[in-house]
Order: sequence, then C-alpha cells, then structure tokens
Amino acid sequence: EDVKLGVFLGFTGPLESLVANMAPGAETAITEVSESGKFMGGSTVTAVRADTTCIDSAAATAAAERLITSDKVSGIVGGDCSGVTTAALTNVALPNGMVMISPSATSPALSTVEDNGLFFRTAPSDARQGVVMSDIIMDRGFKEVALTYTNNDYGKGLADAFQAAFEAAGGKVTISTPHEDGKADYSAEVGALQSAGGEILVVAGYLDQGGKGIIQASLDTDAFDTFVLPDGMVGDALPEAIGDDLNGSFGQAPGSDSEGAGKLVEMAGDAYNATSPFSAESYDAAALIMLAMQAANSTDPAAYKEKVMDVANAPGEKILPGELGKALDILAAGGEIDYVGASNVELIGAGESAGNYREIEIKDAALSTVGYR
Amino acid sequence: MTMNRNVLYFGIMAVLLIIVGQFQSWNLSLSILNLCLISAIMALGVNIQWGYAGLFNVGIMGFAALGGLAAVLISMPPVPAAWAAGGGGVLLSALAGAATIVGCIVAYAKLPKGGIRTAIIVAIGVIGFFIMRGIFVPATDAIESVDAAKTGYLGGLGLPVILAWPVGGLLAGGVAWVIGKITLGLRSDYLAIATLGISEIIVAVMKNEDWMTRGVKNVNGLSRPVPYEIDLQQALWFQNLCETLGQDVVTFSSIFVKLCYAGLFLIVLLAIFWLSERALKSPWGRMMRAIRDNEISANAMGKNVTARHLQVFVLGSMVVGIAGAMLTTLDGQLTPASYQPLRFTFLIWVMVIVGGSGNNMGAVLGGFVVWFFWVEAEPIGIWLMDTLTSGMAEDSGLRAHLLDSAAHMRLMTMGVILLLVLRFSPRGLLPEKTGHH
Amino acid sequence: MELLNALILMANFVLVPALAYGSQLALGALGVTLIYGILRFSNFAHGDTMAFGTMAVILFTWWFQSMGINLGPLPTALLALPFGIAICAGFVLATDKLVYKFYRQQRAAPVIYVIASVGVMFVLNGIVRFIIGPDDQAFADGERFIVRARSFKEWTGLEEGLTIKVSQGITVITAVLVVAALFWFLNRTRTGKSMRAFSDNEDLALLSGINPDKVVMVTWIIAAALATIAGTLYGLDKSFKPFTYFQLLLPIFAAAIVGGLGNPLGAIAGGYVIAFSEIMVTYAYKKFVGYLAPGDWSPDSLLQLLGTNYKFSVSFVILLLVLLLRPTGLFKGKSV
Amino acid sequence: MSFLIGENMTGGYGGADILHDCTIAADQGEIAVIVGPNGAGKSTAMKAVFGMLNIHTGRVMLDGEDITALTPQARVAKGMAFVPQTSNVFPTMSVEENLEMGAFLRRDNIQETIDQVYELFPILGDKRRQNAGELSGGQRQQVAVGRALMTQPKVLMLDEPTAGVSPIVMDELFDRIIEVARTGISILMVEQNARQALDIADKGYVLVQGRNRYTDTGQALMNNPDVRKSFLGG
Amino acid sequence: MIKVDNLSKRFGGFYAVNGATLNIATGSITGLIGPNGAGKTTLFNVIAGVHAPTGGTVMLDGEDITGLSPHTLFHKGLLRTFQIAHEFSTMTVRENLMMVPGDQAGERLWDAWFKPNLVRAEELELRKKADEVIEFLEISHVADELAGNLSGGQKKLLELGRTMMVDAKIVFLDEVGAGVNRTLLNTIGDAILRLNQERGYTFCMIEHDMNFIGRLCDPVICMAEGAVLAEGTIDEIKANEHVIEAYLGTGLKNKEAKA
Ligand SMILES: Nc1ncnc2c1ncn2[C@@H]1O[C@H](COP(=O)(O)OP(=O)(O)OP(=O)(O)O)[C@@H](O)[C@H]1O
Ligand SMILES: Nc1ncnc2c1ncn2[C@@H]1O[C@H](COP(=O)(O)OP(=O)(O)OP(=O)(O)O)[C@@H](O)[C@H]1O
Ligand SMILES: CC(C)C[C@H](N)C(=O)O
Ligand SMILES: [Mg+2]
Ligand SMILES: [Mg+2]
Repeated sequence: EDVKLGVFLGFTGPLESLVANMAPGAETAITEVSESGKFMGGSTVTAVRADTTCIDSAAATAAAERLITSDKVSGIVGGDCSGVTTAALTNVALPNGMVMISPSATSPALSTVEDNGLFFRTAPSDARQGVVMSDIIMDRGFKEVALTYTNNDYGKGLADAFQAAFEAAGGKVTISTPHEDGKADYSAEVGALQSAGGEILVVAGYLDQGGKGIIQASLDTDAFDTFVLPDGMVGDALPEAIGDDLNGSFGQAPGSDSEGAGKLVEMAGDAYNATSPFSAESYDAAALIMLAMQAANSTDPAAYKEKVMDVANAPGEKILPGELGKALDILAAGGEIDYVGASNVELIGAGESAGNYREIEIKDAALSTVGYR
Repeated sequence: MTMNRNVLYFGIMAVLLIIVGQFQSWNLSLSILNLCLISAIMALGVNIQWGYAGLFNVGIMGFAALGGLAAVLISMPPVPAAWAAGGGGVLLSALAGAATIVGCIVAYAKLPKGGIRTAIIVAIGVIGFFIMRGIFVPATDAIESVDAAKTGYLGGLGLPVILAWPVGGLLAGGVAWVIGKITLGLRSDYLAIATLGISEIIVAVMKNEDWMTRGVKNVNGLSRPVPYEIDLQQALWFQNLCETLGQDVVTFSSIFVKLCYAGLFLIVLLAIFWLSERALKSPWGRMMRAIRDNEISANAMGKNVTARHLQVFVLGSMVVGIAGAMLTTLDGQLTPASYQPLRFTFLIWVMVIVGGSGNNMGAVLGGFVVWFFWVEAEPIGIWLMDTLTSGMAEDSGLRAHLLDSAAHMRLMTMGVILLLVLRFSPRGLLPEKTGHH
Repeated sequence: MELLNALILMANFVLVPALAYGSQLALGALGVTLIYGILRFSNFAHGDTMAFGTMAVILFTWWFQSMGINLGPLPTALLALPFGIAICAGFVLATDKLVYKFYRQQRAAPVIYVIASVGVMFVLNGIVRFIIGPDDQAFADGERFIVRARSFKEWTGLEEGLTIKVSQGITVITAVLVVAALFWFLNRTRTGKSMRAFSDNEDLALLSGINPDKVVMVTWIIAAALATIAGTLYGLDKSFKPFTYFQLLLPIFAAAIVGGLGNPLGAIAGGYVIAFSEIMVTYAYKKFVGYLAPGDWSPDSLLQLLGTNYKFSVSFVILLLVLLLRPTGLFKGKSV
Repeated sequence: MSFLIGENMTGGYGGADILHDCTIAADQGEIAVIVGPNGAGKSTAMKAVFGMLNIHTGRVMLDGEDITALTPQARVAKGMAFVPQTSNVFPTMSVEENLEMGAFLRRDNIQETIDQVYELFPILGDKRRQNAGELSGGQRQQVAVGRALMTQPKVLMLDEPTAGVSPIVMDELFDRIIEVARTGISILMVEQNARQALDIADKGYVLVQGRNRYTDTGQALMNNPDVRKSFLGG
Repeated sequence: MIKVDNLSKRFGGFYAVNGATLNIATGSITGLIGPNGAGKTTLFNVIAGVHAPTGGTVMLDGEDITGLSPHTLFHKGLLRTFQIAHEFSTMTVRENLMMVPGDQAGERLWDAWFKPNLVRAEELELRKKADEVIEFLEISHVADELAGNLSGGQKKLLELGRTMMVDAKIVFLDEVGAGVNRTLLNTIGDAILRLNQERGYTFCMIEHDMNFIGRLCDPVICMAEGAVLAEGTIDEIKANEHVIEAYLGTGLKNKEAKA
C-alpha cells in the first residue's frame, strides 16, 4: 500500500525561500520512513506538495481540498502561515476529518481554534515566545527596547505577547511599529525606530524578508547595533549576509538541548539548510503523523489523531531524527516512544509544542547557542 | 455564431469541471466551481466599469475587501466587553470627525473667499484632527486590549451572514461614491494608479485598525448561510440520504455544503447578470458606449458624463463588494493580509480581458476559465515537469531542479495560458459585439 | 552643536535614504515612462524585467568574481552591467517579437498590451525563479561606504553620525546622468525624435519614412538597459530577491504617474516625491525636536504624523493630491 | 506611361472592395486633381497608391518601376510624399519638430527648406515652438502640407490640403503648388474646393463609388455641365 | 439670442480669444469667418462650455450661461458640431444618431430594467427619426457601418446629422462644409435654411467657403486675433479692406504664369 502525505506549504509567495528548506525537511522524514520498509507492514509513503501561497486563503483552501479529496492524502504537514492554516483547517480539514500538523503556524489564536482534535503544531505558540524573549532581554540588563514586527498574525501576535511580558517585567517599549515584508525600502521604519530610541532593537520578522532589510538599514545608518532575533530571524543566512556587524545580537528560536537538530543537519547535508527556521519542525511534523499512524496501525485520521500526543510525549524511548526506523519497530511491537525529533518535540495543551527555546548569540558572524530555556 | 461560441466555451468549461470531478475529486471540482462563480461576479463588476464605460479601475481589491469587512461587521457577535471599554470613545471620535468635516464645509460656504478662509479651514481641520485622535487612540487601545488573542475588537452585529452580501455591496458602493467624487476626473492610467492607491489604503486601514477588523490577527469562524458538514454528518436525514444515494457520508457532506453555496452564488450571479445584460442592451448601454467612445462628444450631446461615470463606478464597485462579501463568507474568515493586488485586482482584470471586455457573457466565462487555471495551473505545472523530466536520470541535478521549480511554474503556466488566449483571440474569448443595436 | 546634530540626524535618516530610494524609484520609473511614452502602454512586466536583468548581471558578477576580476573599491557588478543589459535586451526583444508585435499589427487597444504584459510578468516571474531561485542573492562587493556613521562621529565629535553608501552615491549619480541622457536623446537626436513621432501618430511616422521596427527595437533596448541598471543598483543597495522586484512595481508606477507618464523629468521628480513623502511623513521627529529644543527637554510623544504602517498610504495620498491638482502629473504626462 | 500611375486598382479595407478598377496618374510637372462625392473612394485611392491598403488587382508604377509591393516607408525613400486627410500632424511635437520629421530621410541641411515653409505659411513661423496639437484646424493643415514639402519629393500627394484653411491661405497654397509642379514634381491632389483646384489642374479625375466616372483635363471637366451639376455644386 | 460680452480665453500666455463682443440675433444665420487661428473655434468652445473663459460673459436669451457645462447647455437647446469630427467611432451611424436625444426613458436604469415596453416604443420612434436624417444626408448605404470607418466627409455629415435629431434653439456649426462635396453642401445649405425657416433654429456657422456663407448668412462677422474685426452683410464684408487683407486675399498669382 502507498500512503500519501500532503506537504502543504507556501512554495510561492512571500515565504517561498523559507519553504525551500521546510519542504525538504518534511520530505526527509517521509523518505526515511518509506525507505525503512517498516511502516505499517511495508507500506511506502510519498509526499504530495501543495501550495498555500502563505497569503491567499482561497487558493490555499482549494489546494487543501485537492490534497484531501483528489490526491487522497492521509495526513497533512502544514500549513505554514497561520492565516492560511486556519482557513484550510476550518474549511477543509475539519469537515473532511483530516489531521493537520503545522510546523510553523505560531499564532496564539490557533491554541483555541475549534479543531475536533485534528490540528497539532510542532511549533510553540508565540504567547510563550514573548515571555521567553522578555526574560532573555531582561537577563542581559536591557530595560528599553524599540520593537518592530512583520505585519501579519505571527509578527503582531508575537509583538503583543512580548510587549505585554516585557512591560509587566518593568521594561519599556519605546515604539512598536510594524513593517511589511518584501517592500522596497525600510528607511522610514528605521528612521522612526531610531528616533524613538531604545538600547536595542527587537525585530520580530523574517530573516530573509523585511527583518533583514530593517537590520541592514539600521546598521548602515548606525541607528542600532544590537538586535534581538526571535524565531523568524534565526538562521545562518542572516549572519552570513550581514557579517561581523551583527556580532553581539542575540535571540531565541524553538529548539532544545537535543542533538536532534544537529542530526537533521547532518542528514540534510548540502541538499538544503536544516537550520533554517521551521525546517526541523517540518521534519518533526511529518514524522509525528507517520508515527501516530504506526501506533494506531491505521492511516485513518479519525483513528491516528488520538495517537499523536502519545508518540510525541513521554513515556517511551526517545527518538531522534534518523531513528524513525527504530521507532517504527518499537511501535509495531506495541512499545511506546517519546518522539524528540529535531526540535525537541513536547506537545502540550491542545497539541502544540511546549516551547523549548534555544538562546542564541551571534559570535564571529555565526550563530552560536548560549543556552536553553 | 456567437451563440454557438457561448455554448461551445461554456460547454468546454463544464467538461473541464467534470474531468476534474472524475479524475481528481468532485469536492475539488465544486470548490473550483464556487470560486468560479464568485470570480464571475467580480468580473461582471469590472466589466460594468471598464467594458461599459471605459473606467480603468485598478482598485478592485479595495472593494472586495470592503465586502469582506461587511461580512465581519454583520455576522460576528458583538464583543460587549470591548464596547464597554471603548465603544463610546470610538463613536465619540467619529462624531468629532464628522463635526470637523461639517465645520470645514460650513466655513467654506459661509466665509468669504481668500487667505483667511483657507487658514480657518485648515485650523478647524487640524484642531479637529487632534481632538479626534485624542479620543480615538485611547478608546481603540482599550478595545484592542480586551482579550487580544481572541477578540480585541468591537465585533459585529451578530446577524445572519447572508445579509452581509447586500450590505457589502452598499458599503463598497458608498465608498466608491466618495472615491468617484474625488478621482473620476482622472483619465486612463492616472485613474488606474489612483484607484490602486486607494485600494491599498483601504486594505492598510483594515490591516492596522485592529479595533474594527482585528487587523492581521484575522477574524475566524464567521457564521455560514449553509449547514456545517459536521452537523450534517450527524443528522439522521442526511445519513439516510447518503445511504439512498450510496455516498460516503463525510465526502458527501462537504459536497452537499458546496452545492448549497453553489446554489446561492448562482442565484446572485444570474440576478446580477440579468440586470447587467438588460442595462447594456438598452439605450442606457448605448449611452455608456458613447461615453466610453468619446467623452467630449457625449458631453456635447447632452450626456452628463461625470454623473454617468460616477453611477457606473458605484454600480460596478457594488457588484465587486457583493462578491467580496460572498468570498469572505465562503472562506469563513477575514484575513486582511490576503488582499493582494495580484490576486484581487490583476487576476480579475485578466478574467475580464480574457473573457472579452464589454461582453457580460465574456466576463463570466473569463471568471470561470481564469479561476480554473489559476487553481489547476499548479497540478498542470507539476505534471508538465514530471513529464519533461521523466526521461532524465533519477539523480540528475537538472531533474531535481526542475521538479523543485514546479511550484513556480504555476505563475508561468498562468502567464502562458493568458498569452495564448490573447494571441488567438485578442479581443477575448467572447468579444464584444460591435455594430449591434 | 545641537543644531548640527539635528541637521545630521535628518540627513542620515531622511535626506540620504530618501535620495537614494527616490533615485532607485526614478530609474525604474524611467523605464515605465519610456515604454508608456513611445509604445503607449503601462508595462506591468517592468518589475520582473528588472529582476531578469539583475539576475543576468548577478550571474556575470559571480563569474567575474570567480575569475578574480574586480573593480577595486567599486562593485564588480558595474563591470557585469553591460553584459546583463545585452542579455536583458535580447530577452525583451524576443518577448516583443513573440508577444507585443502581434498586437501592434492588430492595432490593439492599450489595455490589451497591459494585460499581455501581465502575462509576460507571470512568465518572467517563473523564469527568474527557475534560473536563480526565489532566495536572496548576495553579489555586492568592493567598498561599502563612502562615509560611515561611526567614523563620521569620530571625525566630527558629533553625537549623530552620517552614512553614505557607495551604492547610494552611484545610484544618485547614475539617476541624474541617465535622465539627462534620455532627455537629450528624446528631444535632440533624430532617433529620439522619430521615437516621439512614432508614439504621436504611427501612420504619419510611416509616411515620414520612419522605420517603426527600428523605433520599437530602440525603445525596448533602452527600456531593458534602464531596467537592468535600476535593478542592479537597487540590488546593490538593498538585496536581490525576485519577489521584492515585483513589489517594487507599485511605487515605481506611482512615481511615473506623479511625475507625468511619458516624461523623463517627471519620472525623476515622481521618484523623489514618493520617496520623500514616505519617509518624511512617517518619520518620528522626537529626537530632532529634542536637539533643537532648549536645554534637556525632549518631547514625550514620538511626534510622528502617522505610523510607518501607513507609509505606503501616505505616498498614495500625496499622489492623489498631486493628480487632483494636475490630472496628468507634475510634468504634464501623456494619457492614452 | 505617366511618371506615377495607379493602374486598375481594385481593393478595400478587408471587407467589400471600395475601389473598382480605378486608375489615377500624374506625370512629371503635372497637377492631377481627384474630385467626387463623399465616400467615393478618393482617399482610399490615394492610400492605395501610397501602399497603405492592399489592392488585390492592379499595380502602382513610379518612374517605370513597379512599386506595388513596397511598404509606405520604402515609397517615401523613393521620393513620394503624402498628406493624409485626417490626423496628419504629430500633435505633441512642436511645429518645427513636425517639419523636421518630414525631412527625416534627408541627410542634407534642412534649415533652408524650413525657412521656405515659414515664408509660405508665416503663422507657422510664429508658432514654431508650439505643439501642433494646440493649433487651430487651419494651422494644422498648414503644418501637414509643410511637413510633406520638407521631403523635397518627386511626387507630392495631398488629400484635401485646403480643407479648413482661409481663402488667402488657400490661394497661397495653390500658388505654391503650381510653383512646385513647375520644378518638375508630380502632384496628385484630392479636393473638394473642386473648382479652384480644377482651375489649376492639368488633369482631373471624377471618382464615383470607387470607379473612374470622368477623366479629362481640368478645364474640360469644369466645362462639362454634368460634372458641374453633380460634383462641383453647380 | 446669444450675447457675448468682452469674452477672452488665454492658453498659457497667449490670448486665443481676446475681448470678443458680439450678438447673434434670434432666427438669424450668422456667419463667422476669419483667418486661421483667429480664435473662432475657441470662441465656440467657450460658448459651448468646453473651455472656461478667462474673462467676459455669455448670455443665452438673457440668462447668464458663462461656464456652464456642455451637457447642461445641450438641454437648454444649445448644440454644436466639431471642426474635427468627433463621431462615436465604435458605434454605427444609426446608433450615433439615436443616442442624441436627451431624456430618453431607456437611459434611466430603472426604466431600462423594469419598463421594457416603454423603452421599446421609444426606440422605434428614435429609429424612425434617425433613418430620416440618414436618408437626408445621403448616407443610407453606410447606416449600419461603424462611424469610425466613414470617409472624412461622411463624418462631417454625421456631425451635422446629430444636431438634426433634436429640437435645438441654436446650433453652432464649426466648418461643416470643409471636406464636403460642394453639390451635397448645397443640399445641406438648403436644409439649414429650412430648419431655420420652418423650425426656427438659430444658426451660427464658421465657414471658409465664401459662396456658401454668401448664400446663407446674414450677418457675417469676421474675427481676427481673438476679437471682432468687422461685421455686416456679406457684401459689406467682402468689400472691407481689413478683411481682404487679413482673410480673403486677392486670388492666385501664379495661375497666369502657369498657363
Ligand atoms: N489648447 C491650446 N493651447 C494653446 N494654444 C491654443 C490651444 N487651442 C488653440 N490655441 C491657439 O489659439 C488660436 C486660435 O485657435 P482656434 O482654433 O480658435 O482658431 P480658429 O479661428 O478656429 O482657426 P481655424 O480657422 O484654423 O479653425 C490659435 O493660434 C491656436 O494656436
Ligand atoms: N478604415 C476603413 N475601414 C472600412 N471602410 C472604410 C475605411 N475607411 C473608409 N472606408 C469606407 O470606404 C469608402 C470610401 O472612403 P474614402 O475615405 O476613400 O472616401 P473619400 O472619397 O475620400 O470621401 P471624402 O470626400 O468624404 O473624404 C467609404 O464608404 C468609407 O465608409
Ligand atoms: C513560516 C512561519 C515563519 C510562519 C509564522 N510563524 C506564522 O505563523 O505565520
Ligand atoms: Mg477622403
Ligand atoms: Mg477652427
């Protein structure tokens, strides 16, 4: 039997370059499982790509529709952006009883969305990240920050969460201003941010989008020299592109002490960049679906949706990327696993990642991990 | 001849949808159909403006967004806590704004012309603006902090969402009236960029005024004019129905829902089509064509060109607004960030031109054809790449690259289709019939 | 001292960036305005043509870099520019032959060209992403700064710094030169005049012995050159990413329209109007006023007229105001 | 055989034929005038001679050479010039630039010719910097004729050059045309101011419904009562 | 009927009309002549509301109509034709005529939608009228042709035909004769006379054909450089030295030499 999984990400549109590393992440897991020969008594798994466009709900809905009703997938990895994910979930997945595990939709609103237990995410809600980021900044002794966010549900949600946490802890946000991604010029934003003042600049954006533009322009004009980088900004591409000037900037991204992330990077090799944001989460999302199927011994979403939390959390044997074959064996034998994966998956609440964060700092124009929270 | 063409093209369209139904799925086919219907309505709206009157409105996106806004304002339940926190303030600031405008108008009318008048008007405007903002900003801050993750806005009226369709039309029409008053003196591409700009402004407001629309946090869970699949799946009569039809309950429930939507949309489409067609074929349509052809001359022949432009601008925008409200209803959510000119303005224009501007049938056909390929271009692109690369070695770099690029082939496929249609029938698939009366 | 600080602050955050951004828009708008002026349609594929040309330049730049050829302090891309222009021109001419020529023969309405250009835009979109991918590409090298804020502060002892990037300098100079050249070309040379004649009255141009094919060809070549130059300079200053080039289309059109379509001077003026209005209206004047105000007093509020989230809207409001006063733009553009 | 001749031309704009076996010709130094009712096909015949319209039968000869297949530009290069009846100026170019465009193919100094045109139509000299689109109807017509004169052609074809010009300018124009013809240039002209035109014409054609109805010398046509009554307004 | 008082119109720094003062008597056929660029068309354009005047007033039957828009003036019975034909080129000749009458029920959306019978009856009426005009202008064979495909002269005829579709008070004709066959022009002249006598139209016409002017017009006004140069009967005008110098000229010089 051949099982199909939908890889439902924004292959075109404003996040296309992030997705270039997310989709292979998910597909790595799929190939791994498929080639192990141990999945549900020797079934193979294939990935079917579909484009969310990240922004066009109608197109995303149609694509999800196609995945479920025409390609007959048994589970969906995706979507990527919170907006289209919500649309596809409520309009298509829910009525059709399809499981969706999103690697990257982090909007706090998704925690409470009505989902009949069909929706999970391997990314934590931004409500949590806001608190973590606030702690990190406070711990480093900064009391006054300027804040800019990418103007979408992710950026806004994260910025709100952060501002609330930071102000509750006694800090001051001098200005909170959105920026649009993919725009031609960010001089206006940088001018306003600099004028408002602040010791450092928090950039809740995307590293290859407006976020990078803002940082570049800030450095060029010497508006700020230290930046706080939340998940969407953490990736090798940024220090690579900007160089030594970024040294001293810090931030956090979902992730944990696990060796999982490193493993995935090894597995990815040169084919894609597994340290790119949400690449690891994509691998995990795909893995979780297949492991849950194995545990339920069924590809019927109604059956395996119950197993997702079980395989993701303790008790059981810890599973890292590259060990999916082992996990399948254990599950087939009726054993239990605690999937750790590339992003140290721990599902809480309504099925979202608990939110382990890796604190990073830029040193010598490269990311380095300085701790975990 | 044209009759045959109509039948032929719509026949082909039907066959395409059936093929999708048979080979992909009926669910997909129906959801394409639903979007086709909505697109057709939008295309009709644009056709009324461009095809009838030659108004180059590139602000479709804004009017569609206003329709979407109406859906939220009509159907979402009100948020009492938010109203308590800042509802009064918002109303008050609206009053202040209105008072400022009235003040300016009165000053303009009553005072003698000259520098002093200008100064006073500016003063009233500036002071009024700051008073308004002084009330407005704290009120909206208060509203937005009411459970921001879930609400943080005033909510709507909690009425049945279907009411939002006409209201969306009225809202879009009202705004169009104001815009038209300001911009309709502009010609061709100047009007185009002005309307484009205004539509960007409308969307920017929807994206940033969280107290009204939740901004980029989106409004989810709009109510529906048709039953929910989950409810159907549980309803006894529906299960029986499925049994008699020999259908799977889950699949058929979503098919059923889509059919309900399709029915509603079709009714709206037919009504608007009938009205448009009737108008076009009447002396009113002849007058509009004359205006489109030569404004100076039409004006000299006693036609009030400005008034007619405004009329047709408002009507067309209303139609787009209705379609916008329908679309948001179908989506079940309002995501202001999804209003992108490419999708909501250019694509609609492509529909009108590919279909045949000036011809209502053409606009409808354009809506169908273009939406169909907009959605199906992706699988077509992938299929194309697969076929192209099937001869290559499994591990060839080029093959991987080609397959990776398949998704981008969507735009490309779309472009190629567009260019081919325009090449082989430059005036659209169903060209306007000129010289007919 | 305080006054100097205030001035440098404005220069650093308003004047220099707006000049550079304005010039970038102007260079893009020149291409749009030229096509409109001569071939009489709004070319929506221009943004993607810029991306295509820049892509060609980048590929050559990489090649030169790999061979160790460079221009010292100047970016290698400048060396690659002529090659990029040649490729882009070739491509654009092919497009004309395959797409637009047919409509010219048909004497199609301008809107048909516009929509055809949307089709070309889609196709170009795909081609560029296909060849170079959707990602950011770095290709700038050489010296980055003419003046750097930190060094500036050290030299002058002022609190505020001033940055001028090499790319900004090149952009502004190029924009001015290109406009002057284009203006001279269109109004003073035989070929330039014949192009205007063609745009005015095609039939009569034929009757004057003007070769329409040549006019069209020259127009496209210049447009391709402009697109490539604009795209490359923009890419050097910011970054190259295909999607951004598509997004550039809107402000570019706004600039061309504010200035008056078909008029090169208008394109420049329009570029600056859009850039300055975006930046000045949304700038927070808090710090500026703080420097000027006596003593240590500084305002509490940001003194920002409108949030930067409305910066795009601001430029469109300005555009509207300009059009209401001058319906065909600052410099009396054409309208078809 | 005449210097310029459109022989047995039959053709139209794609629909039904407009011209039927129509022949018009002018010899060197000769003024040939075409008259006829509105819609008779006079302008169409001119366009056919200039290659702006496909004729499926018949041919056009210039100086003994068959030029039927040449494009309009190529005919300009061969020394033909044409003033169309409508939209015959470049509206957003200045008067002077309009004239320069007339001399587009010339490589010699054109200033002298420009001065001659200004002498002929003094008003144009005054308005040399003004855009042609802003001129009055009659002034425009003068620009159009001036533009054609700039070519220094061997054959000059004028489609109603005097429509809308004042009597004094019309006289100047006809005077000039006679002068031009005297230098050996062939002139082919459509006119509704038919009597004045036939008065100076060596040869006249009356075209009706795309066919030659009468062909004779200018004087003979003027004296033909049928022609006078039906086509020259009595 | 029309009183133009000290009217002026400036383009840039140039006065195209410069203090023109004239009267058009009710029931007259007033001729307007003058050298090219004298400002005749501009004068028409200002009177008909196409351009706003720089100064001066225009009265229609004692009512100040300065600066009113063309469509308002149309409904007051003031019609005009254009020197450069402004036909609706993508509509047929018949449609060009049928669209003219104002206040058609079918031009109101509500009636167009919901009162088809009313509209149909009205259309029949209009069509009949249009066909009469077409017949009269001898363009029946092109009645269903697109107006854009007409010959230059035919367009001029259509231009005139449009004024015949309604009951006008005063009609401004800008060189209807230019490019029109002289035999047909005589017929048109007859029609103008008939409209003038039978229906009481007042005409004001710009023309360069002195025979035509002479046959129809009394009085004749000659403009030059934006102002009125002379006014009188045709014979007075023809004899006026200023007019001869500026406008009429003294005939061909080269003719004899040629013969
Ligand atoms: N839009 C304009 N801009 C500048 N000058 C103009 C404009 N329109 C007309 N003029 C000038 O005004 C003067 C009067 O023009 P008008 O068209 O009224 O002349 P006219 O008397 O009708 O001449 P004709 O007999 O040639 O039609 C001309 O010299 C012309 O150049
Ligand atoms: N572009 C065109 N397409 C189709 N038919 C045309 C076109 N131009 C002219 N015709 C038709 O051809 C016929 C002859 O037109 P033409 O312009 O040659 O007349 P003409 O003799 O020059 O008349 P006039 O004296 O009015 O200028 C007319 O019946 C006209 O309707
Ligand atoms: C791909 C991601 C960065 C998306 C983002 N986290 C969102 O929720 O929209
Ligand atoms: Mg003619
Ligand atoms: Mg005139």
